[in-house]
Amino acid sequence: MTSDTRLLPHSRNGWLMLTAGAVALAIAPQFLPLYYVELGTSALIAAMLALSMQVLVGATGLVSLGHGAFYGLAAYTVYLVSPESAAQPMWLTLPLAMAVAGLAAFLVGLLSIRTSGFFFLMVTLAFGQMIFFIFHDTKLGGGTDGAYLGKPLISAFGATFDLPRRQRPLGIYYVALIQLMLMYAGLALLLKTLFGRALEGIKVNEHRMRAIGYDTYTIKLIAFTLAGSLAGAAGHMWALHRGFVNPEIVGWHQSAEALLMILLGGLGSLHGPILGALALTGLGEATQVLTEVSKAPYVPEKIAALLRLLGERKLLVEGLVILAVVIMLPRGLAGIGSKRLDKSGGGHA
Amino acid sequence: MSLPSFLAQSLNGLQYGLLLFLISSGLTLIFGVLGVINLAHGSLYMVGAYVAFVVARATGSLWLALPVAVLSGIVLGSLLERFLFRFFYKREHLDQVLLTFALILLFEEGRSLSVGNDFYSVPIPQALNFSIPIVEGFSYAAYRFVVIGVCLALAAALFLWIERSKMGAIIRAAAEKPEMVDALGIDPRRVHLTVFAVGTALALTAGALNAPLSSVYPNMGDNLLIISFVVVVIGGLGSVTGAFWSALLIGMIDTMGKAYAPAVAGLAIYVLMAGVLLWRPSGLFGQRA
Amino acid sequence: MHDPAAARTPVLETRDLSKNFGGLRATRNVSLSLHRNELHAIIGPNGAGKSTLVNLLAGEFRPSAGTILLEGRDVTGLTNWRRTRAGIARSFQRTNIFLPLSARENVRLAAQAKTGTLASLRGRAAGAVSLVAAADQAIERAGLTGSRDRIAGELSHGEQRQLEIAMTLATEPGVLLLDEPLAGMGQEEGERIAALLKDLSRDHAVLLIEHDMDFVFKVADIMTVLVEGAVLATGTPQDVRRNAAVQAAYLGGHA
Amino acid sequence: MTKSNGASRRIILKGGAALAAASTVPTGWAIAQSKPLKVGLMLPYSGTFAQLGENITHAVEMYLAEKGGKLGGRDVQFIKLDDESKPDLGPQNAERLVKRDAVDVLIGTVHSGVQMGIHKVVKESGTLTIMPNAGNVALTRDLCAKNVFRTSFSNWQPAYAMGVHLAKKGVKKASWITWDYAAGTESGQGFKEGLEANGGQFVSLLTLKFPETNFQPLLAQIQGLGVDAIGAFFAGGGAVQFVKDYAAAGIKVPLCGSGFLTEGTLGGQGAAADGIETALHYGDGLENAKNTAFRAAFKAKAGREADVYAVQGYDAAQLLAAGLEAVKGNLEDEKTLYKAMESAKIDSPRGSISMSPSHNVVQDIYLRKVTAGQNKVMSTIVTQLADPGTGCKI
Repeated sequence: MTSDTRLLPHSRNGWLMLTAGAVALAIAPQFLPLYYVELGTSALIAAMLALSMQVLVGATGLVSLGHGAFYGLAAYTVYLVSPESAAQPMWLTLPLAMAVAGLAAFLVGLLSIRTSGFFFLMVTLAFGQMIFFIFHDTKLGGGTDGAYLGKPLISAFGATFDLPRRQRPLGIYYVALIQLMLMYAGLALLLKTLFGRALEGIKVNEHRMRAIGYDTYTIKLIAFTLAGSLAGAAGHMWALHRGFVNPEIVGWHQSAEALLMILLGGLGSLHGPILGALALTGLGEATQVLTEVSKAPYVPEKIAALLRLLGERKLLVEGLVILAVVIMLPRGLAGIGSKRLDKSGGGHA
Repeated sequence: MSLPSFLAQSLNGLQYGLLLFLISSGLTLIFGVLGVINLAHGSLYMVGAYVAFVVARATGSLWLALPVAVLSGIVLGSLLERFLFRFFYKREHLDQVLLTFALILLFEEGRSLSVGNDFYSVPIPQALNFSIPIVEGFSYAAYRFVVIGVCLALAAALFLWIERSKMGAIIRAAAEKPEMVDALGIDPRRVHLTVFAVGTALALTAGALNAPLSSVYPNMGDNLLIISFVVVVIGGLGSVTGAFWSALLIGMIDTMGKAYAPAVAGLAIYVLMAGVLLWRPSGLFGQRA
Repeated sequence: MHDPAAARTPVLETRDLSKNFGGLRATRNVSLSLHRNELHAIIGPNGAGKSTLVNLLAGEFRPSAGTILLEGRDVTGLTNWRRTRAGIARSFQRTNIFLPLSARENVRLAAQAKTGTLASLRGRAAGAVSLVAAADQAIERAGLTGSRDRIAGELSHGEQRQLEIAMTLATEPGVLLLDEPLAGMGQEEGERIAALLKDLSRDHAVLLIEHDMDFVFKVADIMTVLVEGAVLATGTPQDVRRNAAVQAAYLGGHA
Repeated sequence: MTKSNGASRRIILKGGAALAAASTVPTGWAIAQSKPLKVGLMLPYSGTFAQLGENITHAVEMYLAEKGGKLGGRDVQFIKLDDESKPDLGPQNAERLVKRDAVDVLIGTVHSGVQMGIHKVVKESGTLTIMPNAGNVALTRDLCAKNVFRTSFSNWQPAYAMGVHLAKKGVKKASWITWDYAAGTESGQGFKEGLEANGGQFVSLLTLKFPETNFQPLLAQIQGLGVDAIGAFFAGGGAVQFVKDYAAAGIKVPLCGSGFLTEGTLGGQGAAADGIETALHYGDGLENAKNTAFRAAFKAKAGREADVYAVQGYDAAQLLAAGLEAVKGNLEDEKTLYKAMESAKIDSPRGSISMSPSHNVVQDIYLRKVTAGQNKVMSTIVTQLADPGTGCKI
């Protein structure tokens, strides 16, 4: 049978690896210092954003540079309803943030989905920048320096989940992890529906999809809206994690970074963006490790100097790694280890 | 709004628009003929400005800096095409995006390692270091007129080349139908190399020319990259004529916006772009969507 | 041969259909009628506007003037995907399929189109047995059963053309618009397609565009000759063959 | 033209004294005493503000050396982190110091957006923090915190003084021109208040997007405003460009501004800056013994002239020392620590300074005039000017 989407693992082993990865993420905080737990939360949030973008890029073939705006908009929504002095419960802020982001995505989508390819990229960029300017240039969201908000309370069904101060980052980590897993599971189910197949058809050959009778505009609009509201969940999580909003999180750089994570992780799988997000976050940390290593007594001076240089030059390392990936791994990090497939990718038949 | 001040603003808009044209014409050519979305184009502009700075600091002459920047552009463009981009034409657009993103980081780090992170001003040549009063209470630096003149001359040369030469004919055809390059009996590799080198040289020239006006500083190409893409999209991908008019339009709107409606100036060009694309999805002079 | 009875309501009808591209008049006042159980071929020299006509009928282009009626209903304003859902399916002159998917998946996607966007969110792809059955039926009819699990991009050119037809069939159309289904095919494959077309025309109204005159005269029930976007003549192959204007303008050697 | 000092860009650990290997097993407070005090320096060491970060670092290290490498009786270990002036990374970088490296004190930073991120983190963690530059007014107004102090300025302060000076000089109408970001608009607000409080009229706020340097559209409007003076807030390269473009545009309205307009930029501005009046808490030719010694020592250490940023960094270290000495290095005694810092009278190279109730520096603001490539101090506009600190509850 050929009814399974190629974005999901094709074999039992694939699913096993994925489960193992999830378990590793679940138990890792037990062994890590608090700072790394918080760094992990940042990585998970980045993964949520990248995963939501994969609905567009990997599943539908739509590349948007406005996606980050929905993420930032959701964080600002939390700021507007949950001021520092009066934190609101998460069961209220999360659906609200997702709804606002989804609504914004719907409106942007209504107009921009008429265009395609590079033009779509630019129109979404334009709309994203309009949202950016709302928060950067008006007083609505605290202006250029950003503003603080009350971190939404982790609560559901009347019970508030609270931990002692030192433990709180742990709780937030798990909230992010659970959301990421739910998002993955939900999208996996979606891709297994007929709708998921239609998305794939659009990605492969949209023109033909219209010719065989698909309303591709509506299908893409649904995907765009859904992706926007999922980005909203990620933005909400950023607000919950940081308690701080800044116009930078609305800017197009967020979209570019999420796209980078997808490309690094691999376009061809749903878990690729998660790998990409973890890798890119880890890379920033790894350069610091290089500096530490350079100080070890047994490292020859020349190598130490090189390590110091790389350790100080986070962007240089990032650039070189990306260059290496794009030249050597055309299918992204998720392509490592899987059998080399021909271009048509028919390994699952 | 008074008439003299409006005239002064128009001159500002013209100068800014012409600068945008130099940058975006290279971008649109490279996209039109090679199909490459070059995110590193803003970095090339930055390289040009720093080349001007370094040469002017070493020799004290900006006049020497300009030709050096042009030559560096041709050499740099050829090297990039020959050893990197050539292998990416058949790859997906997104791989090119990733590649050029990596190049941005590498260019910036290279700049940081070799010249440092400080803001440097580049002196205007002594002979031109005076101002010409144009309206009551507002003068215009003579060098700005030079920039306008050089930009116009380069634009004219570019048009002649594209309209009159055989290579130009291929470029025009390729901008409409990329397959055409293979069919016209010129080694496509030569076409690609030439277009990439010319596009790169234009970006470096723009950077060098504008360096005394903008000064040089880290990430100086970032803002211009985005706005140049806006120019390219409004003008229509691959159309040099489109890039010209759209650059002037954006230059004017941006300048007038800053002068008369600062609250919405940042938004104006994006609203314009969204509007144009919804009205004419392939841009004002675009041939293909 | 068969007489195009004026009394029957046409399945698809155009009235004074015109299309201008800038100053170029690609289609001029074309009035046509397509009937069930009839294979209607459009012939004409290169640039006569045959493909433009198909694109107009399929909803790819909007006509500059004129109307298109499907079963008597005005469909002129419908976009391409709505026309397909209404029952007009088309194949493409240049093979236009989902290259990385299997042949079966290609056709299944076509069969799924009618499900509707919202309903598709509820249906699990793996459980859509009826769609697979519909797809297999179309594949069978197009004579592609033996290759149905192969990747479309790896099929031979002829098989890809058959796949094109299978996909159009899977949308369960009343009208088939086939734009040069033989393009690039060998003699033997041509024979197979001829038989297929004959078979299809038993329960569809078929509009065929084809360059190969021998083939057209063999399979067509009705022919329309287009020259410079306008209808020069319409009638049975015999009528057309005898038509003096057609001979002068186009057929020459076939007389 | 400014000059960079490439070698000092390294982000390396430089302890005041080597970490003594623990030979005995001390207990309780003694452990805290024997361990070095970890001071996190979260500053820009790359990008546009790199030199500011370096100068602040030099000055802090210099003060420590003067004190024999110890503050409040404890050795000091510096942990440096390049914040890249990226606001979206602000919270994470601050956490890196506070949580991973467990610093006792955080000194940082330059960029006000990044400062917002630091502030969020240290407000929650309670880490003692001293701001050596960022001037966003909110941090010592409604967002103030008991563990956060500022030894630099609030954006409001110098611009307010400039407004006062213009109005007293008889200027009737003036406008303010700046980048549209917090530092710009807050200084504009200060200018307006200073001007209006003394009978002047504030005409308009002209802005352009940060950090754009295409000033032409703004300059072409000035003649039409009908003002007697233009005040400006720009800093670094933008300031160089603005002053040069202003001169080239031949505008007759005199230009003045917050002191950053001509701070560290005169080399690039050249003759275009001649005669510009600015207001700041520091300047050239400020004659007091402390300043003379400070400048000589700084030049010896950093190989270049001291500037206002160095002074701010130096005073951050002085303020920290005042607190630590009061508690003998025991940071756990917060009450005494903060009390000592709040009431400290510090002899700064800029003159004497103290802390306002909202933990912002109280200082003299000087009128300076660009003369022969120097920001020559002319007079004191306002003595011991304190930011209003509106809305602060500590």
